[in-house]
Formats: sequence, C-alpha cells, structure tokens
Amino acid sequence: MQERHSVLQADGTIAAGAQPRMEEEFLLEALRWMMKSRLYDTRVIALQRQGQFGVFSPGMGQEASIVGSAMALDPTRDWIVPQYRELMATVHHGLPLEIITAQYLGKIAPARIPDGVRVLPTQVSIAAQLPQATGLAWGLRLRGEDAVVMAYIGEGGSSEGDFHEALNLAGVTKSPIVFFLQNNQWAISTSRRVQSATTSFAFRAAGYGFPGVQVDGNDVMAVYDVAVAAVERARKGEGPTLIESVTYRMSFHNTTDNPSRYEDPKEHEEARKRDPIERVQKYLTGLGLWDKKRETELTEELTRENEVALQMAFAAPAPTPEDVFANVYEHPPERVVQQKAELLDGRRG
Amino acid sequence: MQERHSVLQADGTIAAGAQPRMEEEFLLEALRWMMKSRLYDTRVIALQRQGQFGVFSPGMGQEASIVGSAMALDPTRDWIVPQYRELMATVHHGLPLEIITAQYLGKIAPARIPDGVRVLPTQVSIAAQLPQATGLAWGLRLRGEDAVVMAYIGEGGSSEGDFHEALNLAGVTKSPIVFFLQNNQWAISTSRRVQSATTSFAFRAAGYGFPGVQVDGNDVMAVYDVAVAAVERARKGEGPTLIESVTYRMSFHNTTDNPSRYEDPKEHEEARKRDPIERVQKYLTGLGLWDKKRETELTEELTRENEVALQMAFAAPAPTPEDVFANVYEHPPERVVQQKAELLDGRRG
Amino acid sequence: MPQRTIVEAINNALAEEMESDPRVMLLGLDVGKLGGVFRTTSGLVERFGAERVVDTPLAEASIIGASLGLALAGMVPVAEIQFLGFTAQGFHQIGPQLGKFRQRSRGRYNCQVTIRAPFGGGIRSPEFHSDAIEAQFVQTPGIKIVMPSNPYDAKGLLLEAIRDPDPVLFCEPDRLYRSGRAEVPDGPYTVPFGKAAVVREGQHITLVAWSAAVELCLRAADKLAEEGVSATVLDLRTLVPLDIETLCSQVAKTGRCVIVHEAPLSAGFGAEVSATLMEQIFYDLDAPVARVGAFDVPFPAASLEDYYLPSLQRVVDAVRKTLQ
Amino acid sequence: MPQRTIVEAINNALAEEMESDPRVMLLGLDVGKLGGVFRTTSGLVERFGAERVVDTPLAEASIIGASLGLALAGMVPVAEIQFLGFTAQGFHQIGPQLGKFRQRSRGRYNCQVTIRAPFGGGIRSPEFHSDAIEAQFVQTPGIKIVMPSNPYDAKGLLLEAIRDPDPVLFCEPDRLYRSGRAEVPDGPYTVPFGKAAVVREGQHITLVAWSAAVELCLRAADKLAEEGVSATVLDLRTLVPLDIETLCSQVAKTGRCVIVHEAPLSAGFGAEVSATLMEQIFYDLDAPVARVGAFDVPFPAASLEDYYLPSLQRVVDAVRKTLQ
Ligand SMILES: Cc1ncc(C[n+]2csc(CCOP(=O)(O)OP(=O)(O)O)c2C)c(N)n1
Ligand SMILES: Cc1ncc(C[n+]2csc(CCOP(=O)(O)OP(=O)(O)O)c2C)c(N)n1
Ligand SMILES: [Mg+2]
Ligand SMILES: [Mg+2]
Repeated sequence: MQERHSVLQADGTIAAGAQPRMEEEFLLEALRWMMKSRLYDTRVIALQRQGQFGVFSPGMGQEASIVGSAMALDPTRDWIVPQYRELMATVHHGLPLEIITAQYLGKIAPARIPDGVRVLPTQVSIAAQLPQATGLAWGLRLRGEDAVVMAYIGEGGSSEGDFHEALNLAGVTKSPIVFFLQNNQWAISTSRRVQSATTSFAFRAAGYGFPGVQVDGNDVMAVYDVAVAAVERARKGEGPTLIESVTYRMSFHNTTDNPSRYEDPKEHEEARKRDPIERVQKYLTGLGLWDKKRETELTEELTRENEVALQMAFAAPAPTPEDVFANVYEHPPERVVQQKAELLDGRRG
Repeated sequence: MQERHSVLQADGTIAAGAQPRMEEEFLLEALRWMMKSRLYDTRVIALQRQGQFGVFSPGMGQEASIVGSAMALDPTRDWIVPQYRELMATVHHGLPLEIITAQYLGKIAPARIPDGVRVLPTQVSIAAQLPQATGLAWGLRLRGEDAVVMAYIGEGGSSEGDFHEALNLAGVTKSPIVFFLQNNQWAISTSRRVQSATTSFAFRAAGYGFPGVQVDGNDVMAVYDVAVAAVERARKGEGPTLIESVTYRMSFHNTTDNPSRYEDPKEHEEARKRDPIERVQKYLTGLGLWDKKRETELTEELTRENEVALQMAFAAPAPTPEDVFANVYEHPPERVVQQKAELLDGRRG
Repeated sequence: MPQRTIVEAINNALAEEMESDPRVMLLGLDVGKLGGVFRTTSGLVERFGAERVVDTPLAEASIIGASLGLALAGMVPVAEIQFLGFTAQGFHQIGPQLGKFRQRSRGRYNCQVTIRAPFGGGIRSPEFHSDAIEAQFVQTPGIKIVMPSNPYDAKGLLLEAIRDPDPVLFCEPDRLYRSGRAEVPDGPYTVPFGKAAVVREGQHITLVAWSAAVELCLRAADKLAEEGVSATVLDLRTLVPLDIETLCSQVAKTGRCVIVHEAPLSAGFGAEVSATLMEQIFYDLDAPVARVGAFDVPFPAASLEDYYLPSLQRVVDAVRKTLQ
Repeated sequence: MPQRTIVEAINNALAEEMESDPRVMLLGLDVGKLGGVFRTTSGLVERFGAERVVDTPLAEASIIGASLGLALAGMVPVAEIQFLGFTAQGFHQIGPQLGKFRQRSRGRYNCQVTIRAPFGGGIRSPEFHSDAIEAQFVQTPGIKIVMPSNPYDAKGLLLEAIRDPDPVLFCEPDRLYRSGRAEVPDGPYTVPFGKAAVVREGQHITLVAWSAAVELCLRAADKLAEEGVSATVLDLRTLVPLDIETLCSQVAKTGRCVIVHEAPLSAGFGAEVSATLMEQIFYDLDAPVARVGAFDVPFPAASLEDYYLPSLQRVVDAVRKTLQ
C-alpha cells in the first residue's frame, strides 16, 4: 500500500507533484453532484424534522467519496452495490432521485428500481451486500460481460465476517470488483479507534491477494483517480481492489441520532475544515471558474431539481394492503394466497 | 512480515545464521512428543480400518507445528483452544490421552475434560472457536490472570467470517492470544491455491493491527521460536500475533477421505521429503544424540504408553440412554425432564 | 415504589447487578457513551468504566462468540445485539455454540451468557429491526428464551437470566420500551423462568401471548369485554422453558384459546403452543385453538406494518370465530 | 427404466440440467474433483469444467451470498452447503437476504438460487452433521423448503428447484443417499412443489413425515400391519409450500394422526402440522394428533443417536396410544 493518495488539498490547492486525471469541466460536473447531494440531505433532514420523512442517513461530508467513486463507472455496463449512505452515487448511476426517495417514503411500486438501471437496492444488513457483490461481479465475468461492480461498505461494516468472506472470494475468483470502503470515522457512536487496531483498512487487501489503496476521501480528484485506476484494473481482468476512502461523517448517523452524546466537538470542527465541497469551490474560484453568483444559480437549480423529485415521490401512490404480499414469491404458496385473501376480506368486511 | 522463519532445514542441518531457542534436551523432548503423535495416529488409523474407531483426522506431517506451538505454553496458566487436528497439543497441555480418546469413542463421563486442564473441547464447526478464544483471552486479561491463549485454525478455516471477526476483536482489545494457523495446503480436497489469492496468510495480521509471521511448520525449532516470541509478546500485554505455520497434511483429511481422488502424487512425494520428524532425527544423529537403537526403544515405549491410554478409553463405561440428556442444562426445562423420563420408561417398558 | 418504563427497568437491573457482581460486564454496539440505540445502557459506562461497558466492533458473531469465551474466563457477560434480526449474523454462535458447549465439554464448561436484543414491529423501523424470530432458537436447544412484556418482569427476568448458569436469549419488546411505567422495586428480585403469568382472568376464552403481543391481547380483552366476552390473558414470559402446566390449565378452564404473536404464522411458536394443547388437553377443548400471527411473508416496508402485524381487529375476529 | 440411488438421482439431475442450461453452475466445498463429500457431484467438474463446478473457499455466508449475486448476473447457481448444520454460518444470507431480496427491490430482482444440503442422523456423524433444522427456515419467509425422501422425487424436485425463480433450500437425507435404488427416468421431469404424496394408504391412522422420516414411517406401517393396524403414510415433500389440502383430507379420512420428524420436538415443523390440523379439521379428529421427534436437547454424540432420534419403537408406541 502506498501513502494516502491526495490531489486537491483542504485549502483548495493541488498537492505537490499530483497529476489529477479529472479535468476542469469534469470537476465542475463533480461539484454539481456533490452540491446536489448536500442540498438533498439538507432538505430531507428538514422534512424529517417536520415529520414528513422517515429515518435517513445523510452523506454530508462524504460527497467527494460518494460522487468521485460513482463517476469512475460507466452506467451502461457497470454496477453499483450500495450500503445505504451512497444515495447520490446510485442517482448518478441512473436511479431516478424520485424513485430512491419513494423508497424512503415506504412506497412500493413507485420505488421499484427501473429495468436497465444497474443498481442493487439499499442494504440495511451491514456488509451482507458484499458477498452478493462478489457473486455479481463473478457472474458478470462468467457471462462474458465487460462490467465492473463498485461495492460500498463503511469502516464499521468492515468488521463483519461478510467483509472478509467477500473479499477473499473476490480475490480467488479474480472478479471485476472495487470494494469502496468509506471510513467516515464512525459506526453510529462507535469511534473508528475502537473498531480496529489496524492503522489502515487498506492493509487488509494484502490478505486477499489484491491491492489496497488509501485515499483522502474528501478530495474528489483523488477519489476519482484511485477509483478509475481500480475500475480499469478490474475491467482488464486483473481482479479486485480495496479502496479506503478516509473521510468524516459531518452530520449524524441518521435522523434519530444525536452525536453530541459521544462526538468530541473539536474533532467535528477539525473535520469541517476539510469539507470536500468547499475545497473544490476554492480551487475553481482560483481558476476563475467559480464565484458567488454561479454558486447561487447552481444552488437554485439543484434545489428545484431535488424538489421536483421529492414532490414526485410524495405524489406517487401510497402502498395498499395487498402490497404486504407484493414481490415476495413468483409462485406464492397456497397459504400465502389465502392469507392475502383474508387480509383483503377482513378490510372489506 | 518478515520471511518464512526457518531453523532446522529438511536435510537436518541448521539454516545459516539461525539462532534457535530450543536446546538439545528440549529438542529430544519435542521429538518424543512428535513421535508419540505419529504413533498414535498410525495406531488409530489401523483401529479405524478394523471398525474399532470413529472418524478421525490425523496430525501426520504436522507434528512440528502441533508440538512446537504447544511447547511454548505453560500448562499451569495458559490455555489451548483447538480446532480438531491438534490432539497431541492438548495432551501435551495436560489433557490425558485416554480422555480425548474416549471422546472419539463417543464416551460421555469418561471424556470429560478434567478440572484444571486448560483446554477447550475439540471444535467441529470450523473457525467458531476463534471468537470464543478471543473472548477467553480478553476475559483472562480482565480477570487479571497472567495467561495466554493459543488458538488453532486451519488455512481452510481462515476463510470463515469468524476468523476475521475474532482477529479484529483481539486486536482492538489487545488480548493475550496467539492465532496459530496451520496451513497444511488442504481443506478436505480443496487446495490452498483456490482458498485465497494471498501469497501469505500472515499478511492478514496487518489488517488487524498486530504482527503476522510465517514459519516453516515442519521445523519444530522454528515453530517453537516464533511461538515463544508470540507468547511472550502476549504475556507482556502487547497483544495478539498471527502465526502461519506452513506445513503439509501427509495423510488425509480424515479416515473417510481418499486423497488419491484429488492430490497430485508428486506434490505428496515432495512433501514427504520435508518430514518434520526425520529432520530432527537426522540432526540429533549428527550430534550423536540419536541412533537406531534409541529410536526402537523410544518407539516401543511410546507405543506402550499409547496402548495403555487406548485400552483405558475402550474400557471406560459406555454411554447410557440418560446420557442423551446429560450436560445440556444446569436447570433443564420441565419438558426435557419429562422427555428423559419417557425415554427411560420406554426402554424399561 | 418506584415507577419505571421497560428501558428504565432494564437499566436499573443492569446497574444493580454490575454493582453487586464485579464479573458482570456489558458488550455490544454503541452500549457505551451512547447508552445503546434505545438508551437501555445509558449512564453505565460513566459509572463502571469502558472495561466493563464495551463498545465492540460491528460484528455480531464475535460479540456472541467472545461472550462465550468471556464466560469461560469467569466473567458474566451480558451482550447486546442491536436488533434481534441481526442475531442472524451470529446465528452459528448461539444455538450451535452457546447451546451446545456444555454438552460438547461433557459438562466441564457452562456458558453463563445473556444476550439481550430488542425486536418487534410498530415503531416504523427499517428492515430487520422488527423481525420476530424467537421461534427459530427453540429448534437449537440449550438456550433459554425469555420474552418479557412489562417493566416488572423485565427487571426480574433479566436478573434471573444474568444469574442463570445456562445461556439465555433475552428479547425486549421495543414498542413497549417507553409505553408506560409500572412498579419496579429497587434492589434485587427475580422472576423465575417457566412460570407463565395470568395477567387477566376470564371465563370464555384464553388469549395466549408473550412480549408485546400481551399488550395487544389486553386491548383485545377490553374490547371483548364490551361485547360481554370475558377473556383470560396468559403471558408465557419464557418460551424455553415453557410452562405447560399453567398453559394447559388456563386453556382447559375456558375450553377455547387464541394464540397471538408477531412472528409469521407458519412454524411460529404459536404452532408449538397449539400442538401442545392438542396433545395435552384435546378433550377439554370446545373449539379448535386458533392462531393470529403476522403473515407468511417478510416484514414489509414500515408503511405497511399495520396491515402485516396482528391487529386488534384480527385478534377480536379470531376470538369471535372461536366462540361460535 | 434406470434404477438410481438418491445420490445418483441428484447427480443425474445436475448433469442433465447443466447440459441443457449453460447458466446452471455448482459451487460449494469440495464439489469439484472430490465430487462432494457424498459424491453427489461426482464427475461433473470433469464434464463441465472448473468454471461451472467450483470448489469455493470454506465460507458458507459467501457461498450463499455469492450465489445471490451470481443469480442477479444471470447465472443459475446451485450451491452446496456441506451439511445443513453449517447453513448456520450463512444464516443471515438465506432468509434475510435470499428470502427478502425480491421484496427489497420492489420486484426488480429475483433470486433463482438453489441451496442443497445433506442432513440427518443415523450415519454416526460428528457434531452438526446430523442437525435437522429445517423448521427454522420456515420462519424466514421467501424461501421454499424441499425435503425429498426417495430417488424419484430427489431428481424431480431438484429440477423443479433449479428452475424455480424463487430461492429454494433443498435438504437431502444423507442416511438414505445410497440405501436403495428406485426407478428414476433419464431426461427431464419435475415434481411440483406443494403436492404431498400418499406413499401408502391405510384406514386407521395417518403418519405424516418428510425426508428420511418417511422411510421410518413406512417401516412403522409394516410393523403395525402385523398388528392389524393399517396406516396411511403421507410424505409432505415440501414444507414451504405446504400441501394443506392433502394433509387435511388424508388425516380426516383416518381421524387420527402421528407426525414424525428428526428435529427436536419443540417448535419443529411437526408443531405447524399439528396446529394446522387443529385449525382445519378439529371436528374430524377422533384423537389428539401426536408428534414424535427428537428430544429437546442438542444432537448428542454419535454413540447416542439411536436413543435420541425417533425410533421405530417410539413411532409405533405413539400410534398405539393414539388408537386407544
Ligand atoms: C448486521 C447489522 N448489524 C447492526 C446494524 C445496525 N447499524 C446500522 S448502521 C450501523 C453502523 C454502520 O457503520 P459504518 O459501516 O461505518 O457505516 P456508516 O453508517 O458510517 O456509513 C449499525 C451498527 C445493522 N444495520 N446491521
Ligand atoms: C463451518 C463448517 N463448514 C464446513 C465444515 C466441514 N469441514 C470439516 S473439516 C473441513 C476442512 C478444514 O480445512 P482446514 O481449516 O484447512 O483444516 P484441516 O482439516 O486442513 O486441518 C471442512 C470443510 C465444518 N466442519 N464446519
Ligand atoms: Mg462509518
Ligand atoms: Mg488445511
């Protein structure tokens, strides 16, 4: 493992000797997605506070990780296997924002992932998605598809047995997969320090026979670099990569959580100085590509976009009692068919 | 991780620059245990072929690993957590051979691990013993005991999620434990090559924040060295060590297995040349401490010793129907009490 | 006498037991500074220190497996699994290990381990958080299964669990955690395992339940009372051991029975209760024993849980049908 | 017609299906050169290559989880778990994942995955190898549970399983693997899920079983015939879906029923069968439905299994008692 990869530093300057792959226009595009993510989170948190939204885990502070990794993929052939904090990565990959929003609102049919969108559903069972992601990548290779899987996991989730089994199997099968570990320093209230004694989660890759890299996860240019390299490697048939993206959870675990119970305010303050969005804005300002006006305009545009999606999701049909039985079996057992009839009868009667 | 540690080479000479900790008398003691192990396995396999013994997994070829690791422990304070192929390590640690034999014969009361013997029972569920071993080591530290746990696992078992969770937790809790991974190249018929793409299982330790070492597992002097170092480290409160002991399964998975279906005879032949017992005998012969006569005498003595244990185990009382209910609950549920009565009634009636 | 919610009763039980027995320790996700996601362990790390109240890595199998090892070392671990649904990740360390370890060692070792886990629907949780999978553990004998339904029992059964030399799975009804206070004395007391509680006495029908479903049955009994139907409500309290005697005598008294649980119907523990009644008091039954459970599909999105879970309506309907 | 053992029937089904559908692949421990520890996959790696018959690392959760992913990629994986008891290590990938994945994706994805696993007592195996834990999976809906008892069904049900777009747990009775041959046609045929088989018809009592216990019930029926008792033997074949109609009509015919299974009694699937009969045909029962299972303790040392498992004697005794 090399050192922590860094391109765009917290002060908005390029690190000495860095050779970023991301060009300016593309960086503007990345900024757009990061801002969209931040604005969406802000709005959803507000809605939740008003009782209009369910439990939600924002990506705040991790936008460079989420967006930089997703931008390394080709949505027409690659796949995203999320945990639950990478909402905007899946949207970037083609999952309409109103659909993933509808899922949070408990909608059923309107929350269906559309055919052709290569995204698996949000996974609540921590790390359970990883063996599945390995199987998916392995299967895509067996099917002769030119596809790569990007699988997300938190540093907390990397303690689960599934993490180990999935990475080991991916190594053995040389599957085209990138394990993108977002180390945001927290698993709910549990500090990264008591989650593992290792100094870098990227070290783990050596135990599975493939490369591990650590990257400044608040640096979208660096994240993109290592993600592209890993995707290329996978696509060439050289097997998996583990990326540890070192970032910080700037808001809270989810909307039911209150970090003041356990988080050191100083640590939080330090983290804010490494904000992934501000540094891009600073850098682009230096290049004359960004200013307050553009920021206001883009903010307004993205807010509108997000609002449209939110309204679509709210307006989408509410679930009906029969949805209890929807999408479980292709051929449901007779007893389940009867239970459905009972429920509907009971509600009619 | 340093290179594979080696002291006593396959040809019976000491590796250049090696500084073995084991002195000659102690080496003779190690040889005694290794021969005892080999002789016991040979006898049990013969008994099994005659239908007098159940399924059994011999330690043949791995005697240096099994004995060298156990000799690094102090049976009066340290603990052994076995998988199932380390029988002679547990006997060295104080578990009477007749008792562990009685267990294989399906005896109940006569197979009870005696109080004071710091050995956990054989574990059939692969790798399940590792989180338990971590908990044990952690608890011993919390209780203020000056004890170290030696936990065994095969290279096959190291693919299980439990391996990962146990080692990670041991690192975090800085528990006094040595994970002794016997890489005997096989998990039943599955070659080490398709079990992991890593070039050394010892690499995995870095992912948990403690040292990993690889050792020639057929070299009892080298195994002893690294085991003593790891035990000392643990005892000093410096935390766990992972040892990969590279060896070879010279017989078969167990008495129901026939490796000719899957093992390359050349690989087997090569492995035989690295026999852990022969090299010690050669070395001691060179020092004038070993010859045919001593070999014959010791073989006879150990055969007699083993035979006594085997006969004791055979002679021990057979299980009775009520043993079905033995040792499950301290306070059994009423229904279980009734079921026991039913069984005994049914057999009387 | 002090009034406590279930959360407070559990917190009180843990605090007192840690105070009186230095071997008792807590481990699990976020049990430390956060005090657990439901605050059941609130304030305990401040009081007993981070060596006895341990935030573990996110790895259920190791939480349970390590608890087994801690017990062998002489500690008395009380492990928290954040939600019962996540015991699935450590399933192989529960029945197959905790439940069998004593047998495996021919009686040399026992596992004085308590696993606490909240569960149950009705609080609009994400996936897995509501799963009522208690019956699965009945098929791996060696584990006792405890299902308190109220603050008093929660404390008394938890103390019994912690002190039991056998391993115990202690399932907490999260919907009732703060739903009301009841008298919970300070100081130690235990509620024995295998003694069901008659929480309401009636003549026409016996409602059998455990955990949060007891509360539902009490509401159903109120409703039924309006119609002139008087119902016994029996709280099993523990599934293993099962109090067959009280179960049978209470159902025999009314001759009719409806069993209510949050788990899916098929092979839920209600089936065991019904089969036991069949075997023991068939000739005392005036009507077939009925079951009301969740449907045989996975727990759906929170927006659908009111349709999925046994409802007051479904319980009352089942009673009416049984009384016909 | 060719005569095959269960092992041969399974091998034949796998070979033919792999031949006709290139998406079908096998994965698991030792399924390659060794042909599986029971040789059910013997010769298949030689025929279909190591990309379609894969010796995996020793890690059950990843075998099952990867199968899910392979299915999403368009493969049709048939995973072997070396013994059903070791599904515990991958428990969280079965019900909570395979069983819920379609629901989670709102119907976008389905998991056409078959998990095969041998189980059952009577062959003097070490710990875990005999555990009959089928009932546990009934409590995690979304999975079909298939329990063949003979070579013909083994092939027909396995082909049905592999082709079913829903995930299937296929449990193989290792005691019967080679216990006898029966007619098993070459070429494809399926045995539908949810159709119990009346394997013997009688008038006095109905014995209900699945998997290896069917063979025990047939022996019991022979024995009972000597005493003038004629027994119907019903093989459920699949637990999910359960053929409630045949179950009820067959038991109603005789008015009496004994259920036999290898799993521990409490909360075994026998409880579900009994509870279902209670609900559906209470008034047709002439005596309480009885259950014969293993005892409510962990599977003991192999030397004790004959005492632990349901025996011919215990089945016959239960029938006699039910007939009184
Ligand atoms: C198997 C499992 N155990 C526990 C939980 C409860 N839980 C939800 S999120 C979380 C913390 C996850 O931390 P991390 O993996 O670092 O992801 P982050 O939330 O920081 O993105 C926990 C413990 C769960 N969902 N699944
Ligand atoms: C959880 C689990 N899965 C599968 C098995 C079946 N099994 C018994 S031994 C074995 C291979 C073990 O290989 P390894 O860990 O390398 O140990 P070795 O036999 O080589 O000493 C397997 C797969 C088991 N006992 N437990
Ligand atoms: Mg995190
Ligand atoms: Mg091995």
